[in-house]
Amino acid sequence: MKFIKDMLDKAAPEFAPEGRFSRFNALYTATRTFFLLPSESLTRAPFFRDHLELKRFMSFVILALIPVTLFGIYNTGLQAGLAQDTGQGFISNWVTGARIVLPIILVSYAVGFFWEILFATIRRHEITEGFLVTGLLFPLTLPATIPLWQVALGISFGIVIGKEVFGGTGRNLLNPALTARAFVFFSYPGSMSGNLVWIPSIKGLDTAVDAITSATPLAVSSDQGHITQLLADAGFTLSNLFIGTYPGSIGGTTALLCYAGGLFLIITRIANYRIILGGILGLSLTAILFQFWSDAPSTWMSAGPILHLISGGFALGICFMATEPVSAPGTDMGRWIYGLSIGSLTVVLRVVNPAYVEGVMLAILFMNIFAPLIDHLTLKYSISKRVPNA
Amino acid sequence: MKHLKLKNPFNIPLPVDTHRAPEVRHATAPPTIAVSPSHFRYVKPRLLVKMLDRIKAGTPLFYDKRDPSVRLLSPVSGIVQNITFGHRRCIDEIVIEPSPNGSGPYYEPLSMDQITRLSREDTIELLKTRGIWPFIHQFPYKDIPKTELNAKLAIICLQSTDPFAPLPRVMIRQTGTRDYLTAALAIMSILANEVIVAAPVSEMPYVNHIRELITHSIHDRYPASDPKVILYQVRKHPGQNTALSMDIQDFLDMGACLLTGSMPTTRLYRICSDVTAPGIHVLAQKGSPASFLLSSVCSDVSKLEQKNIVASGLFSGRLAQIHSHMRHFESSLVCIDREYPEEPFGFVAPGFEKASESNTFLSRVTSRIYNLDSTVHGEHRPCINCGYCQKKCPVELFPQFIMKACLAGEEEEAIELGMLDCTLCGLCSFVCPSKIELSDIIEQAMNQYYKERVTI
Amino acid sequence: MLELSFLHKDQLRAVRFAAIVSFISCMMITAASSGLKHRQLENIELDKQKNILKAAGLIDDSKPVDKSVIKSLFDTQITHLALDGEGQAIAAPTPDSLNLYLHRLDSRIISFIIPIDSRGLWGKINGYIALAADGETVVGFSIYSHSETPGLGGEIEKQWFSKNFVGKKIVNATGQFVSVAIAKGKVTPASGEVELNTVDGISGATLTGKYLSEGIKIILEQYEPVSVRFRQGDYTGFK
Amino acid sequence: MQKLGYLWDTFSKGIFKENPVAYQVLGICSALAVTVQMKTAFVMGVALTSVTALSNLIISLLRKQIPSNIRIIVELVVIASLVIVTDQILKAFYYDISKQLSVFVGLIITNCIVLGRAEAFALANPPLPSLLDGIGNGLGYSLILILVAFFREFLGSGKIFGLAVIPQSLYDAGYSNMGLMVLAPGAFFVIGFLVWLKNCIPGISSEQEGPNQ
Repeated sequence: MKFIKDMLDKAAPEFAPEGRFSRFNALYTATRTFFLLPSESLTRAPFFRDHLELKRFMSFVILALIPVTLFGIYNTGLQAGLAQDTGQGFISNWVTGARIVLPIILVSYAVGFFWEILFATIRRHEITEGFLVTGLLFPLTLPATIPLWQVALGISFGIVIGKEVFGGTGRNLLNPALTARAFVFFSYPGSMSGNLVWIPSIKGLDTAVDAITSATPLAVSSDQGHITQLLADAGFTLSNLFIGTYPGSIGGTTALLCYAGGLFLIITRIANYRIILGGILGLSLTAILFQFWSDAPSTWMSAGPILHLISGGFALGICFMATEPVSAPGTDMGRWIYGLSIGSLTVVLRVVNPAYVEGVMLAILFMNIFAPLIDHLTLKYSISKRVPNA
Repeated sequence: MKHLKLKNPFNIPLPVDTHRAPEVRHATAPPTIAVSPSHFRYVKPRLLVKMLDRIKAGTPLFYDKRDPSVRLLSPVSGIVQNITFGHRRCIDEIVIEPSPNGSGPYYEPLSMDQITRLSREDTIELLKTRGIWPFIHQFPYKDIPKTELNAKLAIICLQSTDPFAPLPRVMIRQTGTRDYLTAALAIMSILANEVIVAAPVSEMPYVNHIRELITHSIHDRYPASDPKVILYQVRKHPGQNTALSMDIQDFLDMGACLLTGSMPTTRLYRICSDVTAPGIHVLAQKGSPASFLLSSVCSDVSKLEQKNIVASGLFSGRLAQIHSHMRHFESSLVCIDREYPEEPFGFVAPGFEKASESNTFLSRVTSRIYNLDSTVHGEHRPCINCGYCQKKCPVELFPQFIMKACLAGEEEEAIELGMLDCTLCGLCSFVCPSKIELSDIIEQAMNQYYKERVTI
Repeated sequence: MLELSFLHKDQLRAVRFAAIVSFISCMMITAASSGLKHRQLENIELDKQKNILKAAGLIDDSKPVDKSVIKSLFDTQITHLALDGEGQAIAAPTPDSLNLYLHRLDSRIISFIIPIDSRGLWGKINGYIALAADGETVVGFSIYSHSETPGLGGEIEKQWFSKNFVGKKIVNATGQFVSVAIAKGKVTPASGEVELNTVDGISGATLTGKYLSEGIKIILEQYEPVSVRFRQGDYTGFK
Repeated sequence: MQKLGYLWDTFSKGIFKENPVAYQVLGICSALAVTVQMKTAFVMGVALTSVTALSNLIISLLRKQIPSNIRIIVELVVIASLVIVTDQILKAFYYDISKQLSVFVGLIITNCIVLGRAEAFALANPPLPSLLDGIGNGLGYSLILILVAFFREFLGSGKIFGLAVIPQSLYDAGYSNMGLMVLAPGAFFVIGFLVWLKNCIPGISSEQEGPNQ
C-alpha cells in the first residue's frame, strides 16, 4: 500500500492545475481515491460526517451483483454444454461461461469508462461511481450471444444519451443500464429476442459466437393445456426457474440470487425496500387479478403470482434496476407507488402485449419517466398535511 | 406532562455523563473576554465604544441599526483592548480586558408580585434596558423579536440543542434556580400566550423539585431539545410559527437579573477535550477565551491544537481558534480529531471501528462509543436522490428537494416545501453520502430570503 | 343583390377580400386537380401492376423498373378477372366479387395471382401470392404494405422471405387443402412440420408469422374453388 | 451593400441561428415521419420550402390589403391551396415518394413553420425579404430533415439515397442495421442529439442570447 501511495504522491504534481496533465485530473483523482479513500478535514458544521460515501454505496450494489454475475457465467457455460452435449462438467461450465461472458463485461466497462473519462475531462468534474454499477448491470441483461460491438454501442448510448445529455449522474431521467438495453433491444431485435439468441455455440467460440435454438419461458405458448404444464413440458419447472438453470439473459435467470442480492441491499439500506416490496406486491396482486379473470389457461394470463415472480428477469429488474435512486421517486409514498406500478405494469405488458413479452424493462423505463410527476404529486400531498411554515 | 416523540433522532452513541452530580470546576478570572456582534444573526451593529475605552459593566457596546433600542451591554467592567473585524468588515470580537475590581450594574430588584403585575410594554422596556432583549429568539429565523410582536407560543428547553451542552441537572442544582425559573416564566407568559417548558427524559429524575413547571418531556437524543423541533411537534396552526425561545442559561439569568437586580457574569460551559469522554463542566466568565477554558480541564493545551476545537456542538457550531473567545449563545467546547488517514480500499472495508448510521458498516451491530473525527470521509458528488437526508430530518422535511429548489433560486418552492421549518440541525449534511452541504445551502437560502424579503 | 348594409364598412371589405381569395384558390386547386387527375390514376394503376408482376416473378424489385416495361408486361401477360363465390368468372365486378389475375404467356396460363389482405401484429399486411397453373404450387409471393417491426416482423417484405414460398404446395401429400404455413423458426426435418407446406419463419417474429399464416389460409380458402378447378385442369372461363 | 447584408441575414437566420427545428423545435411531427429515407426527406424539404417561400411571397404581396381581423384565415387559405397543389403535383409525378410521404404533405398546412413565418415575417416585410425568409426557413427545415434522414437511413438501412453503402462483407462479418433508427423514436433521438450538439458547440447557436436571458 505504501508503494502505491508513494507512486500516487509522486505523480500528483503532474496532474495539479499547473501540471503537464492537468486536463486528466479527473482520471488521477479517480485512480487515487480508488486505492486511498480521501478524508479532507472539515471547516464547517456539522463537524462530523458519516463514513458512508458514494464509492461504498455503489460498491455494495456491486457486491450484491457478484453472486448473480458468477451464476450467470456458470449458467451460460452449463446451457451451452447441455445443448451441445459437449464438455459438460462443473469446471468446463465455468471455463466456457467465462470465455463467453467476461468479454461482454470487459467491453461494457471499457467503453463506458471511456465515455465517463471523456465527459469528466471536458466538463472538469470527478468521475462518478454510478458507472461501476451501470457497466456491470447492462451485460447481465443481455443474452450471451450478443455481438461485442453491439455491447459497445449499447453502453455508449446508455451513458451518453441516457445520462450525459441530461448533465451527468444525478440528473438522468432514465436508468442508464436499462436505456442501454432498450437501445440494443429496439435496434437489434434479432440479437435480443427470439429463440436463437439464448444459447451460444461452443464449437463456434473461436471464430464467432453462434447460437442454438431455445425458447425463454415467457415465450412458451400453445393452444391447449395449462401454462404450468406447458412450462414443465418445455423443461421449466418451478425449481429451475427459481434457481435459474435455464436459457435466458446472463444475469436475469436466477431469481434466487437476485432476490438474495435485493435482500442484502435492503438490509444495508442501499436499496429502498419500498420499491422492491412494492414491486413484488404490485406484480402479485395484478397476477392474481389476471388469474382470476383469465379464460385462457394456456397463456401467461393464468400463470399466477409465483411464476411471474421468478421468471423473465423481474427479480433482476426490481432489485437492481428499479432501485437505482436517481431515476426513482424521492419520497417514501412515491417509492411505494413507483414499485407497485412497476410490478403491475410488468404483468400487464407480459400478458396483454403480444410483442414485447419481457415487460420489466419497459415497465421500469416507463415509470422512470413518471418519477418526477410522482414526486411532484406526493410532495404536494405531504405538504398539504403540514402546518404551513409561513 | 406530555411526552414528545422524536421521529428521526441521531442514532450514533455519544458519551453520556452518568454521574448523578457531575463535578463543576470554577475557573479563575480570564485575561480577556469578548463580545461578538456578528454572532447575533441579522443584527446590523453600530459600535458605541472604541479602542482603549474604559467601560463599566452594563455599558452599551453596540446597538442594532434596525432598532436602536436594542442594545447589547458589556458583561464586565474593563478596558476595550481590541476590536477585530472578520469577513466583509463585520465586527468579529470586541475584546475587553476586565478590571479586577469592577462591579456589575445594579438595577432595582423586583418581587414576584411586581413581576406578575408588569404590563407588556413595561416588560419589553425592562428587558431592553437590562440588555436581555437580544437574547430572545424569534422563529422561524431566530432573529431578535420585533417589539410589536404578539407571540402565541414560547418554548424553553432545559437543555440546549447541542448534544455536548451543560446538563440541566448541573444548572438546576445551583441556588435560587427554581425562583429564577419561576420569575423568568412569569416574564415569558407576559410576552407569549402559552409557554412550553421541556426537559429530556433522562434528566427527569434530577429535576424533580421543579417538576410541576415542566410541561413536556422530550427524547434524549439529538436534536430533540431544539426548540424548533419541539415547536414542530406541538404547533397546531401557522400563527405559532413566530414562537419565541431562549437558551436555558439566558433564561435563568433573566430571572436572576429581575429578582436580584444584577446580571450574572458567569456561564456554565461543558468542555470535552476528547469526544469519547463526557467532558467536564466549568463555570467561567461569559465570553472567556477557548484556551483559558481548555486549560482548566487539560494540562497541556498545545496538544489540543492538533485537533479541531468546535464551539457549541458538533452539528451546528463553529470552528473555534484556540485564542478566540466564546460567543454569547455558546456553551460547550469539543475537541475532535482533525485528521483521518486515507484508508486503503476504504470503500469495501468491513468497518468494525466506524461511527456511522449506515448499515454497510459492521460497527452498526454493536453500540460502543467510537471515536469521531472531523473529516469529510469521501468526496463531493452530485445528489443521487437516495433519500437518506429525509430519513434524518427531525421535522420531516425533504432536504434534497429543498436544496435543489434553493440552488435553482426557486425561493417560493423551497418555502412551500417547508424550508422555514428547517432547524439547521445539520443531520442532513451529516448523513449525505454525496457529501453535499445541505444544511449550509438551506441556511444561506433562508438568510438571504429573510434579509431580502422579510426585513428591509 | 343581397342586402349587406347591416355590415360595417370594414367587415364588408373583409368579406369581399375573403371571397376573392377563396375564389382564386378554388380555381387554382381545381385546375391542379383536374389537370393532373389522369396522371395520378395512371400512377395508382401502375403501382398495383408492379406489385402483381412482382408476385408473378416477372420483375425484380431490387432494380428500378421502367414504367413502359411494367405497362407492356402487364398488358401482354396479365388479365384481371372478377369471380363469384364459386370461382366462376363474371362479366362485371360486384362489391363481393373476388379479384384474380391470370398470368398468361402465349395464351397458356402460367399462374394465377391472388391478393392477400391479412392481419399482422401491428396492422394490416397486403400483398399478392401467385399459384402455378397446377393449382397447388406457389410460384411467387410479395408484400407491398405492412406495419410490422423493422428487423423482426418487417422481414416479411424482404426477398429472402418471399423466396421461401416458391415451390411450396398448398395441398398435402394426399391432395387435401392445407394452405402454406409459416414456421416458428427454420423448417427442419426434426421440427415436425411438413416441409412441403411450411416456410421458414422469422426468428423473434412468431406472432407476425402466425397472423400472416392465418391470413393466407383464410384467403386461400376463399379462392379454393378456383384452385380446385385449376387442379382439375378445368380452365373454362379463364381462356 | 448594407441592403445585401440584411437580405443575407434574413436568408441565413432560418438555416442556422434560428433554425426552425433545432432552435424553435417546430415541425417535429413530420420530421419524425418522413425521415426514414433521405429521398422522402429531400422531397418533403423541397415541398415545404416551396410552400413556405410562395406563401411568404403571396402574403407579403397582400399584406397591405389583408384585413387584420381575417388575416389568419386568409393565410391559411393561401397555405392550404399551395399545399394541395403541391400534393397533387407529387401524386402525379412522384407517385412512389408521395405514397411514402402519405398524409404528411397534406399536413404541411398545419406545420407551424409555414404559418409562423407568414405571421411573424411576411405580414410585416416587403416581398423580397419575405421570399428569402421563406426559403431560408424552408432550407433550415430541410437541412435538419436531411441530416436526420441521413443518420436514420445510413444506420437503419445501410443506405444513402436508396443506394447501399455498407458493403455486404460487413454484414457477413456480423454487422446489422440499427432497427431503432427505422422506428419513429429513432428520429426523436437523432433530433434531440442534434439539438444537444448545437447547444454544446458555441457559434452556431444563438442560445447564449436566447430566451433564457
